[in-house]
Amino acid sequence: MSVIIDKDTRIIVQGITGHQGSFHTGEMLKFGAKVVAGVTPGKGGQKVHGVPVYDTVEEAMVQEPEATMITVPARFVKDAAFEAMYHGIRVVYILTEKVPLQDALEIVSYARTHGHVVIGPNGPGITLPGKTKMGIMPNHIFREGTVAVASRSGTLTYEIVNALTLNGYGQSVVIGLGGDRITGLNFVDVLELFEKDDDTEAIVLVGEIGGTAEEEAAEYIKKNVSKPVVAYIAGRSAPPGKRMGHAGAIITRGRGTAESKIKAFNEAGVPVAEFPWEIPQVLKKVYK
Amino acid sequence: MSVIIDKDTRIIVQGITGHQGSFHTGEMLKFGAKVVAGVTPGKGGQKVHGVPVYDTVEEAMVQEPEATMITVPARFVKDAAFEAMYHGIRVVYILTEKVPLQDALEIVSYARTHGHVVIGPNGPGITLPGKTKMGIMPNHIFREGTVAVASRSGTLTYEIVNALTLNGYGQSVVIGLGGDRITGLNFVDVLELFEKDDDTEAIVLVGEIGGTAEEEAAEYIKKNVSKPVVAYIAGRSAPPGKRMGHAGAIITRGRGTAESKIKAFNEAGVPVAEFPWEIPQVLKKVYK
Amino acid sequence: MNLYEYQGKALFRKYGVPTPEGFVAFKPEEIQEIKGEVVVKAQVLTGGRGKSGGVKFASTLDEAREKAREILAMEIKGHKVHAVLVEEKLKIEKEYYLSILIDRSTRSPLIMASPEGGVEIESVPDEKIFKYVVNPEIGVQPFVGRILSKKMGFSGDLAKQFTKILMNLYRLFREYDAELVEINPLVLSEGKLIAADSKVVIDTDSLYRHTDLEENAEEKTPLELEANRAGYAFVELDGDIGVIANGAGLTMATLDTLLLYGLKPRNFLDLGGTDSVDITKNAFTYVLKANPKAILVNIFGGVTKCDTVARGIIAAKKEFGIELPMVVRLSGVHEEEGRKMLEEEGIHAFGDMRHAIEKLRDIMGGS
Amino acid sequence: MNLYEYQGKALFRKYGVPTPEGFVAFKPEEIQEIKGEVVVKAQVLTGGRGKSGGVKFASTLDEAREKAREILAMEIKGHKVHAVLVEEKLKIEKEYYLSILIDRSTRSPLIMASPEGGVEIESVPDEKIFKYVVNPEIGVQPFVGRILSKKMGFSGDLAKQFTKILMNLYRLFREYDAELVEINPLVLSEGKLIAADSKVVIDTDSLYRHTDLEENAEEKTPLELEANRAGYAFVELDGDIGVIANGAGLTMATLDTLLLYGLKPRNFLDLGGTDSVDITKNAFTYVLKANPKAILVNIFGGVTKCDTVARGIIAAKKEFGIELPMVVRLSGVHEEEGRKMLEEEGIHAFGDMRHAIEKLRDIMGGS
Repeated sequence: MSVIIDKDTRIIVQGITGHQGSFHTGEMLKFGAKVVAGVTPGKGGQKVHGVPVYDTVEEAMVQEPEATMITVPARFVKDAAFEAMYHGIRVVYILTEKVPLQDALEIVSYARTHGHVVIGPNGPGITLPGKTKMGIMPNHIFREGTVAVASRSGTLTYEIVNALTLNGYGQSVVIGLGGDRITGLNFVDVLELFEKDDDTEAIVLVGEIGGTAEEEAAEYIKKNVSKPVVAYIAGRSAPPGKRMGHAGAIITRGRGTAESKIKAFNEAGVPVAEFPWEIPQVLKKVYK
Repeated sequence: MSVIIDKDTRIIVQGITGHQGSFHTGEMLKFGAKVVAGVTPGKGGQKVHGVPVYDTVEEAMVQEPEATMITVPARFVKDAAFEAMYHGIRVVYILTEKVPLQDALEIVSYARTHGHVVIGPNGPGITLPGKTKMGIMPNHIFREGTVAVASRSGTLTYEIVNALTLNGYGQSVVIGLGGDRITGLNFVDVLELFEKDDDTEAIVLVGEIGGTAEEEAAEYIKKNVSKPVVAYIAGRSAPPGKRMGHAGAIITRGRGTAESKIKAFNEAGVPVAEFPWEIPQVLKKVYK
Repeated sequence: MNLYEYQGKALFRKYGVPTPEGFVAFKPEEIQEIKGEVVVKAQVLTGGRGKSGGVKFASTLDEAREKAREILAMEIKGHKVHAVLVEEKLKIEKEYYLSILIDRSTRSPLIMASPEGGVEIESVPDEKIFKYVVNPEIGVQPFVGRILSKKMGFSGDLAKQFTKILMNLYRLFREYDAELVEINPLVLSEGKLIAADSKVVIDTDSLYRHTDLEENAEEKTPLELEANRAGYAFVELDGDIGVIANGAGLTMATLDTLLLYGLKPRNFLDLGGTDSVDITKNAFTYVLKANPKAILVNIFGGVTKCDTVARGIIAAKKEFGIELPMVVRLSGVHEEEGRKMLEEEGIHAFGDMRHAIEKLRDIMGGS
Repeated sequence: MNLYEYQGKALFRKYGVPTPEGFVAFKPEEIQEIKGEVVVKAQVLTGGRGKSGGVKFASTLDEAREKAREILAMEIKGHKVHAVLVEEKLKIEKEYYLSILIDRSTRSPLIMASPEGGVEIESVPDEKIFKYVVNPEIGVQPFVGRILSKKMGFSGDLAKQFTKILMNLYRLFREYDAELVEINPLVLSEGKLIAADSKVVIDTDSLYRHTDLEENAEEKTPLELEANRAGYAFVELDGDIGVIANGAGLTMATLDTLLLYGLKPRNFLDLGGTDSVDITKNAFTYVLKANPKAILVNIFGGVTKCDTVARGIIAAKKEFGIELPMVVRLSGVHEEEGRKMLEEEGIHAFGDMRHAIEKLRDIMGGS
C-alpha cells in the first residue's frame, strides 16, 4: 500500500544543487527513493549523485516525476511550488522553513482545490520504511513495520520514531506535517489515510500547542478511526502565546493549550504519553 | 434526462427586481421553471411574481437553489457570480452583456476548477422544452422534441429554433453559449453533454466568425459524436476583424474565418446551411 | 480600444517596463529640445507606418521639427497622424517579440515570445514562437520567465530583465483589462531590454474602471462613433442596403444572406434587445446618414413586441420623410398586428426573413 | 511583528481605511498645535493601556504636552511607552469590532465582526460575533460586505462604508502579509465609520518584502533580540536550567520534561538543524548571559554529527570557562565518539533524554 507516495514514486528535488538539496538527495537515494531529477535554474546539465539537473521543472518533466521536494530559499518557495503544480506534479513537499504565511496560504489553497498534496512547509517530509523517503529524516532510525506516525515536529519525531524502533515497533509511514501555522496536511487528513492504509495497524500522533489540529483530530478519531491511536503533546510548559492576542483567542476559545489537547485525546480514548520515551509503553497498552 | 439543469432544478435570480429580472422571472415561471428565490441587495422581503426576494445569496440558500440567473449591471457581475459560487451554487448563468473580459476570465477560470458550470456571459440562457427554462428565450418558439441546439447568438438562435419548430422538429435542449470572447461553455463542452443525453437524437450548432470554437467542435465531432450534427455559421460577409491584429492571427493561423469553420465542419461530415431558414431541410438529410 | 504607441508606453513605464526616453508632440513647436540622435514616429492606429514614411530620424532640433511637420501632415492607410513620438535612437543589437493576449479556446491569457522580433509576427514560423498558457489562478510567477528565457536564449542578467518585463507586463495586462499587450520589437540595446514599440488594446467594456485613459476615437468613422454613442452597435460597410436588425448574430446572418442574394449592405446595425418606439425610430437616423438605396429591417421579436417596433418604423418614416424602398421582416409577439400597421403605411412587411429578402431583391432588381 | 497603533493606522490610511486625524510624538515638544479637544494615547505593544492611565484627554496645547509628558514617562505592564499618538477626540455614537486573521484549521483568512466593539472581544458572546471564512481564491468581494453589513445592522450608506473598509482591510492584510489586522473599536462618529484603534501583526517571515516597516524590537528582551539576531530561536523563562536543544518540538519537550521532573528552565534555545562547531559553541554565549545554575544540552542528531556537536560544547566550556554543572544528551551519527569526547572533559554525557534529565535532577537535588 502507499500513503501519498510509494516505493515507485518518481521524485524530483527543486534546489538540488544547494547544500541541503544535494546532501539529502544522497540520503534519499541510499534509502531507496527514486530521485529522478533535480532542478536548479542555471545549473542545468550538472549531475548530483548521478541525478540529472535541469534548469526548469518543464524540462525535468521528461523524467515523469509525480512528487517534488522543494528546498529553495523561503522567498522562492511560492514560485517553485507553483512551477511544480503548473506542470502537474501531484505531491509537493516543502522542506524550507520561514516561508511567508500568505505564500503558504496561496500554495495550500490552490493545491487543495486542484488535487495536489502539499507536505510542509517546514517539516521533515515523509518516510515509508523499506519503500521510499522524501525529506530529511535520518535513515538509520527507521524499521519497517505497522505503526504510522504523524508529527508537527522535526527532531522530536526522530526521538519518538527511534524509541519505537528500539522497542520493536516498526513503522508503516512517518509524516512530518510541518511546524508552520499553515500546512498542507493536518492530523485529520493523515488519519483518514492511515485508517485506509492496509500496512498500518496503529497510529502515533505527535502534537504541540497552538491551533486546534489535535482537538479536531480527537473529534475525528472518535467517529472515524478504528485503529489504536496514542499521542504525545509538546509544550505543556509554554506560557500562553501572545501573538494573536484577543482575536486569536476567539477562534480557539480556550482550545489550543496542551491541557485542552490532552483532554480532547483522552476523551477520544487516545492515551497521551507524559514523556517522549514513554510512547512505546503507552502503545503497548492499546496495541499488541 | 437533464442537460446541466432539469425540470426540478431550483433556480434563483440575482437582480430579480430589475426590469429584465422581473419580466423574465415571470416568463420562466410560465414556462414551468422552478424559480425559488430572487436576490437584490436592499430589496429583501419583497416578492416578484410571488417569488421571495432576499438581500444576499446566503439568505436565499434556505430555498436550496442549484442554479442562478444573474442579471445585474455588468460591473457587478463578478461580485454576483462569486457570491453564488461561494455559497455552492452549481450552475451560474450570466445574462448580462458587456462584462469586462478579465472578470469573465476570473469567473470562468474559478468555475472550471471548482466544479461549477457557467453559461454566458451575454447569452440567452438554456431552455429544456416541456421541462424548464433559465434565461430569456421566448417561450412560444419551443416544442418538445429530440434536437439539441447550441448557439453563440441570441436572436439568431430564436430564428433557427422557430424554423425547427415550424418544420416539426422539437427540441430536447437549447443552449445559448453567449456572445463574448470568454464564455463558460463552448461547443465541445456541450457536444459532450448532448452525446450523452438520452433525449437528444440530433444536434444543431449555430456558430459565428471569430475564435476557433467551431473548428475545435468539428475535430471533436469527428472523434466523439455519433449523433447527426448540422450547423449554421454567421459572419461570412464580415471583413476580417482588426482588433487583435497580428498577435491574434498567430493563435488562429488562418482559422476563425467563416470559410475555415465551414470547411472544418464539412470535413467532419457536418452539413452547413447557407441560410438560417435552411436548417430544417439540411437536418432532414441526416436525421429522419 | 487601441492605444497609441505613446499611450501604451506611458503604461509600460507605469509598470516598470523599460522604454526609450522620449516625449509626444502634437505640433512641431512642442519639440523644445532633443538629446543626440532621435527618431520621430507617427502616432497612428494602424500598422505599416514605417513603409509609409511615418518613421524618420533627426539629429538637430530643426531637423526634428521638420520631420515632425512632414509626418504630422501625413495620412497613413486612411488614418490621419494624431501626433509624433520623439525618442532617443537606440543602438539595436537584436530584436525580440513579446505579447500577452486572451486565448479564447483555452479561456486563458496566452504569452507569445519569439527571438525573431521587429517583423510582422505572422511571418515568423511557428517553431520560433514560444507560447505559454497562463493559468489565471497561478498568474505569471518568475518560473514562467525562466521557462521562456531559456527558449529565447536569455541567461544571467538578461533572463532576469526578461522575467521582470514579463511579470510587469502581465500585471499591466490584468490590471488595465487589456485584450492584448504587445512589444514588437523588444530590443536589446547596450545590455538592456527595452520596449521599442507598444501595442495595447484595452477591453472597451472595462473602460469605466480606467478613467485615466482617454477614449481614442480614430478607429471608427464619425458616423460609427455617433451611432455607438447613441447605444447602437453600428459598422459602416460599402454597399447600398441600409440594415437594421436585432441581435449581433441575426444582424450578421442578415448581411450574409443579402450578399448571397447579390445585395450589398451599407451597414451593420444591431438594435439590441429593446422594444421601445424611440430606440427603433432613432436607429434610422444613422442608417439614413449613410445614404443607402433601400432599407431592410429584420426583427425576430423574442419578447420584443412587434407592434411597438412597427410604431417606431412608422414614426421614422414620417418624421424623417423616408422615401426609400423599405422592407420589414417582423416576427414575434403581436407580429400580425405589427405587419398590418406597416402595410397600411405602404411598407412591405413579412413574417419570415426569406420572403423579406426576396422582396428586396425584386425591388432592387438583383439576381 | 506587532505594529504600534500609529504604525497600523498609517497602513490603514494608505489603504483607505478612515482613521481619526492625528500625529505621533516621541517627545512632548513635538506637539506643536492641536485642533480642539484631543486624546493622547500611549504607544505600547500591550493591551490595557486605558486602565493603566495611558489614555488621557486635553483641550489646550499646554495640557496636551503635559499629558504627553506624563504618559511618555510611564511603563505599562513592563513596557516602556514608546511614543504618544495625539488624535482628535471623536464623538462616538457606537462602537463595533472588525478583524481579519489567519485561521489555521480552515487554512483561510477569517473575518470576525461584531456590533459589540470597544471591549475585549473574548467577553463578547459567540452569537454576537459574526464570522466569515474567506476563500482565498475568491477573496473579499463586495458581497462579503453585504453579508456582514446585514448582520451588523448596517444599511444604505453605512453598509457601503463598511464594505469599503472591509475590502481595503483585506487588501492590507494580504499585501502586507499580516497575520492579524484588528479594529477595536470601529466607531460610528457623525455618520462615518472610523478606525479608532489599530492592531496589526505582520508575519516576521515576510519582512524582507516590507522594507518600509521598521522593526519593533520591544516585544523581546534585549538578550532574546541578541540571540535571535545571531540566528537562534531563543526565549527567556524564569527558571534556572539553561537549555540548548535542537528542533522546536524537541526543545519544547525538553522544557516540559524538566518541569515534570521539578526543574525549571531558564530559557528555550533551539539550535536549529545545523551541525557546525561554531554554531554549537556560540549558543552558550546567550545561555550563559542568562545566568543559569546548570546547563542541559539535548541533541537528537538526525543527520547532525554528534562528534561535531561535542567539539562545539568542549570549545564553549574552554573558551567561556564554564564551571556550571552540565549534562549532555547526544544521540545520532557518531554518538559514542561524541559522548566519549565529552566524558573526557568531565561533562556528563548520555545517549538518551531520560537518563540525562535524571542525572541533572540528581545534581540539582530536585524531586
